[in-house]
Amino acid sequence: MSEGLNYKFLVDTFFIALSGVPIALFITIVALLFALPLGFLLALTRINRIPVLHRFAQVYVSFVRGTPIIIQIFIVYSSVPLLLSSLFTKFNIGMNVYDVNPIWYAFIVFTFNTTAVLIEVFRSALSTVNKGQLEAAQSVGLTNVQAYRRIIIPQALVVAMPNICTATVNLIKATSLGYAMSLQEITLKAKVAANVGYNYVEAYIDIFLVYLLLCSAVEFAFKLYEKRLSKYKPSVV
Amino acid sequence: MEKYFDASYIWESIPLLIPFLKMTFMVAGLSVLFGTFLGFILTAAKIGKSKFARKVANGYTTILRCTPSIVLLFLVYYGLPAIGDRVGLNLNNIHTAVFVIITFTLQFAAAMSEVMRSAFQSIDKGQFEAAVSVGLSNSQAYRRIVFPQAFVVALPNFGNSLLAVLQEGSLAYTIGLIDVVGKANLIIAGNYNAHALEIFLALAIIYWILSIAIEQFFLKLEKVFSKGKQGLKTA
Amino acid sequence: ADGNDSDIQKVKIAYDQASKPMSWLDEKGNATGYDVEVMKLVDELLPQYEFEYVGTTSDDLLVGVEQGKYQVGVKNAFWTQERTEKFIFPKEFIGLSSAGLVLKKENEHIKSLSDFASAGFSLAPIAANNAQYTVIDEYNKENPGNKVQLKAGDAFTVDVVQWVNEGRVDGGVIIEGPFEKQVTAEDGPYHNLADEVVYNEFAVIKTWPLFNKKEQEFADAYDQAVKQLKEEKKTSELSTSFYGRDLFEVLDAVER
Amino acid sequence: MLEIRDIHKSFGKTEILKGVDVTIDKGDVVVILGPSGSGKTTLLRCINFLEKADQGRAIFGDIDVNLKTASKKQIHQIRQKIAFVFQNNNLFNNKTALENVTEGLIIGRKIPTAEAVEIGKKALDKVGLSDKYNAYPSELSGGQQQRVGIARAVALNPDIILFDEPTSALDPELVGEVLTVMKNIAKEGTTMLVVTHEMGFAKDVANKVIFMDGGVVVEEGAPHEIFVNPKEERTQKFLKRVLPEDFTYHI
Amino acid sequence: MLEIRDIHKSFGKTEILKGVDVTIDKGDVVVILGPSGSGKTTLLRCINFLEKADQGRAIFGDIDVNLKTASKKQIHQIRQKIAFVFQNNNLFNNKTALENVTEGLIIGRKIPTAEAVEIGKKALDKVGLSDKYNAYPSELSGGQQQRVGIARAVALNPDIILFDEPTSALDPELVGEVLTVMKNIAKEGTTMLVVTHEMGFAKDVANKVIFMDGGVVVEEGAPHEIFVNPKEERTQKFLKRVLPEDFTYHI
Ligand SMILES: Nc1ncnc2c1ncn2[C@@H]1O[C@H](COP(=O)(O)OP(=O)(O)OP(=O)(O)O)[C@@H](O)[C@H]1O
Ligand SMILES: Nc1ncnc2c1ncn2[C@@H]1O[C@H](COP(=O)(O)OP(=O)(O)OP(=O)(O)O)[C@@H](O)[C@H]1O
Ligand SMILES: [Mg+2]
Ligand SMILES: [Mg+2]
Repeated sequence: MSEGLNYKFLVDTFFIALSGVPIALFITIVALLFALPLGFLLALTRINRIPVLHRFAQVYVSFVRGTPIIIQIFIVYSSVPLLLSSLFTKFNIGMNVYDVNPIWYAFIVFTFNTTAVLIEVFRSALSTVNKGQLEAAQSVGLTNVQAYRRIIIPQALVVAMPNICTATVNLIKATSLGYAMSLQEITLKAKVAANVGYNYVEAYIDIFLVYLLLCSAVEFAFKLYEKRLSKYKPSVV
Repeated sequence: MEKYFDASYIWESIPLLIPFLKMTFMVAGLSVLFGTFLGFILTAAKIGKSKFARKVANGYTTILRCTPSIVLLFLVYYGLPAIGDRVGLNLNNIHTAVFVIITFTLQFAAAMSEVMRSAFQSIDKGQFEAAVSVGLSNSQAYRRIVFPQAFVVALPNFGNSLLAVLQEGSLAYTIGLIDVVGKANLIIAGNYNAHALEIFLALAIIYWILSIAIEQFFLKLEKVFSKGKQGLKTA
Repeated sequence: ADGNDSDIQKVKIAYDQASKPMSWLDEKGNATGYDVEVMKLVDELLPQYEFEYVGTTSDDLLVGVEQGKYQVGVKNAFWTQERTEKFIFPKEFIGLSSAGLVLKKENEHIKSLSDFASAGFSLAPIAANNAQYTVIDEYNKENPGNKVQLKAGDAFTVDVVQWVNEGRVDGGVIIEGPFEKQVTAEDGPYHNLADEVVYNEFAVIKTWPLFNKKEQEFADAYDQAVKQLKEEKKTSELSTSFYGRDLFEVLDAVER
Repeated sequence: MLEIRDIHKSFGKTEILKGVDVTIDKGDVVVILGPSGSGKTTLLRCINFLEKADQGRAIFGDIDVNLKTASKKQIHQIRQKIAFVFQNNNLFNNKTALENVTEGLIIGRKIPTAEAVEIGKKALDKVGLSDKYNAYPSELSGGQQQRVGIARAVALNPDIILFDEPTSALDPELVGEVLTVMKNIAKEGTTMLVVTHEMGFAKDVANKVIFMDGGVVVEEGAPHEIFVNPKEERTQKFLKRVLPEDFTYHI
Repeated sequence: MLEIRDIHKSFGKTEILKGVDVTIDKGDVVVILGPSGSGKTTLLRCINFLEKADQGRAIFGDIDVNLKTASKKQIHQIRQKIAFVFQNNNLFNNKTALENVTEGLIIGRKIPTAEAVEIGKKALDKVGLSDKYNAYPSELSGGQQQRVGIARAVALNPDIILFDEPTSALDPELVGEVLTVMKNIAKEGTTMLVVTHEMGFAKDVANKVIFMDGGVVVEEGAPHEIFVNPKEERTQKFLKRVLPEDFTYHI
């Protein structure tokens, strides 16, 4: 800092950091892909108080929300391979657990994490849909599944959208912890670049800019989509 | 597996970790305190009449929402002294905790402003109207009728944000502030990086218990303050 | 320092608080470790300075020293070209570090980085700001035909010895000191692995304190003090007590 | 056509329906009256399996089901024959008026879309909403919404339509339009079971009035019998309370 | 006692009130009728400064204020003299029935708590809620809630009470209880300005009926004049629509 910022480095590293965006997005998308349906189903188990599952979901949510994500990363990253390899040895599966790309662990951790968040999002969104909607659907001869698919979910989704957006933004930000698993994402790339000339301050500014751009773009996309989904609502804010 | 995993490390490290919750609480507590205050100002800007203030407050929220905490922490920790340098202030001797608290205050305020705004807006305008119609002044109407109800609505989200600060506070370790996560790192370092899993499990247990306690506390709080509010059942 | 006039200059010495036995914050909350103890002796020889030790992470240490938050940082730092642009390296190094590969017993024959590279082995990730990363990186640049698979990662999630033993990676870079205390020592947490993993030194490397660019004067004072300590064999004593071996004996063979 | 026998239903420990029998013949318009909490809504909901009764039978032409143990298939079968108009209409918020009407036809009954749309449009025309096909519920007035609800029921061409206080959530001015629609449908010969507080409708349209209280049928008969000459004291008291003193006021 | 002169109010570009005059004398019970959207609610809200009128005067004994430019102090002064009963009662959800009634007295008027509680209890007794002092709004039925709303207004001992469709959010059976309470208050000589669709109430209690449409007063007069012999075509049409055909039905 004493010599001011190294602007050339700032610009170069910006693009290096930018090149980490695909992997951050990839993890985000995969995590959402699994977490959305999973979170929805588990939310249903909580709403309908399905005996064992509902308890399970509750404990699960409380653990995941209660502990720092970096700890979850660590626990998964260090214990899952151990468990798997002892399982593999036991059943004589001739596969090397350690050839697995760390991105798989990222999928696991972030899917787990996002699922927990989404359970709560869907739970509150579903509870805003009037019970009468389900009854009306049943009374015109729709099955439960049809009623959910065509009537309940589209309405719950609109309510859930802002929170799903928040969850997505948080997820994108959380992928920056992927450095702990040697994932070539935004933060790690920028930091490795910084290491060459020790331009950490510049690197952090770049990281800041990249996340800011990425997350506001995602936020914007969500707002657009939300507008479309809620076309039936009287006024869209 | 048995070669590496030794549960005794979990139980032995817990008593070592617990004293460091004090730092965790201090950082979280002060950040929440100041953050709530700043959040209040932001909320006022968001629901107020000035278009400019609203734009600023919304922009602030977006930017903070989009910045990973660790990045924000570094920007504050190195950025503030650098700015101070320009204006001839030496901020290098300020305690690290101050920077951490500033960081999480900024972040908590952004979250809080959204929580408070939505809580405030969820209160039917009729409540305010009824209050002024029985002769209360505007500020009396807010203080006695609107805010108490908004408070109850805001409580659960406030609890969530509080849990988040407690967890994010762990990042303070990266700039050398030793809270409960920092202590865990030191214990691991003391073991030459061995048995890290057990120490982190101990940490997870502590956090888990803590968050359950806080959750319960907030549920109680909600019950106490929601007198007169219809018990909403989830579908 | 025991000076008593008002000219005493307070300096902040940042140290990596989590890299035992080079430097760490012990259970009682005191700074210690080879690097720190040497600095304490230096302090005694420099009455005009009063040292204050600040524990932190190596991320912060590097930026903090560069920015002037701290005047000096010790973290078992190696010399690299890039670092000289950001920090003052004094004339005198502070200590020596034996860097080596942790390997499974059956791979005992791998003695150097080039052996390791030709075997096509995988290497445990190294934190990007760790000079070990630079050392490997430099090797790779010099040997473009026979590169070691280098991955950046985070120090605190990587337990090198365990990873190697599990088979998660084929080898990892480690400093001898920690390996000694972890595996070789009777009470080491991984002493049970003593027969399964080996440490093969590939280099002894000088380690340096990093001075803020404005602290040339301080660096010069340090040089004198350390020189005296080396002559008095104080550094050798500390090396033996912290690393279990007087690395100064092999000083002649040290390249960097 | 529909016979309900000895229907019982409790919520928790309180018995809400204590053995109710209802018989409806083809073309009947039956009105159920009764004080709040007497179990009118619960009765209708049990008939349509929106609540599961604790006991009771429904005989529907050649279908005879136990209301408690009915199988999914039987429930589906009965629901195909019965349509329901809710007090607060319960229109699908995310569907246009026309989609609301066709949803049950296309998805529930698997009728081809084109055909369903035609049926739907006809039903909406019938309730006077030819110009509102593509309006969302939030864009309709309360009376219009309720008319869509009725069209949705009518379009299913059910054997019987159940109405649960279809006008009580409406502004006084809108009540008229909905009652008019209901009258027209009744005139076409649709069988209807209507819970309502609209005495005028009961008098003009119903051919049978059932008075319920405390979970049982207290009295039933032709409208003029019930209104002019109620036998039971409870009925008399109720009518006195519901009909405004100035029900007889001339304009 | 209260004179409203030439009140104008627009929302955006549409003018909702286009110059309305209302005169109310002490002890009057004035009922305002009119189709939905005619500006009745807006008129009441402007009188109480819940909306700011674009133009108009209110003359209240010796107070004469411009509805557009009134100062905070004037607004406060006027509000002290006027009480408002809302359609959906707007009870303070976080206060008990008694606290709802005393809030304005203790905080707004600075009456000592003990005295305020006494006044509050009397007001609740008057509307038949002696046993509900400590119930929260959520624990009360709709009719009871609306009665608390009336008690809250009465307790302020205002010069005039404005009612905005106080019964239209209620179940038909609950309407009676609220109307009865209002009648009793009217009998005690309280000045009232009431927007309602309850023709029975208008006929029995009002001494003046105002018919509004499209933001202007179309016709006003004694109830029997308006109901039996409306002069304006618009009034005739409206009454025809609102009064059910069988308004004259005899029991
Ligand atoms: N899901 C439920 N759980 C518990 N009690 C219920 C439930 N549904 C209805 N009840 C109770 O059953 C009784 C009858 O309710 P129901 O809605 O059938 O009455 P109703 O005759 O339709 O009254 P209204 O004219 O007010 O609509 C009431 O006392 C009500 O509180
Ligand atoms: N805040 C507002 N913003 C814009 N338009 C409004 C607002 N409040 C009322 N209006 C419009 O003003 C007109 C008159 O409304 P008002 O509520 O005064 O009618 P009303 O006579 O009370 O009708 P109702 O009998 O339905 O209550 C309506 O067309 C309404 O849409
Ligand atoms: Mg009912
Ligand atoms: Mg109105």
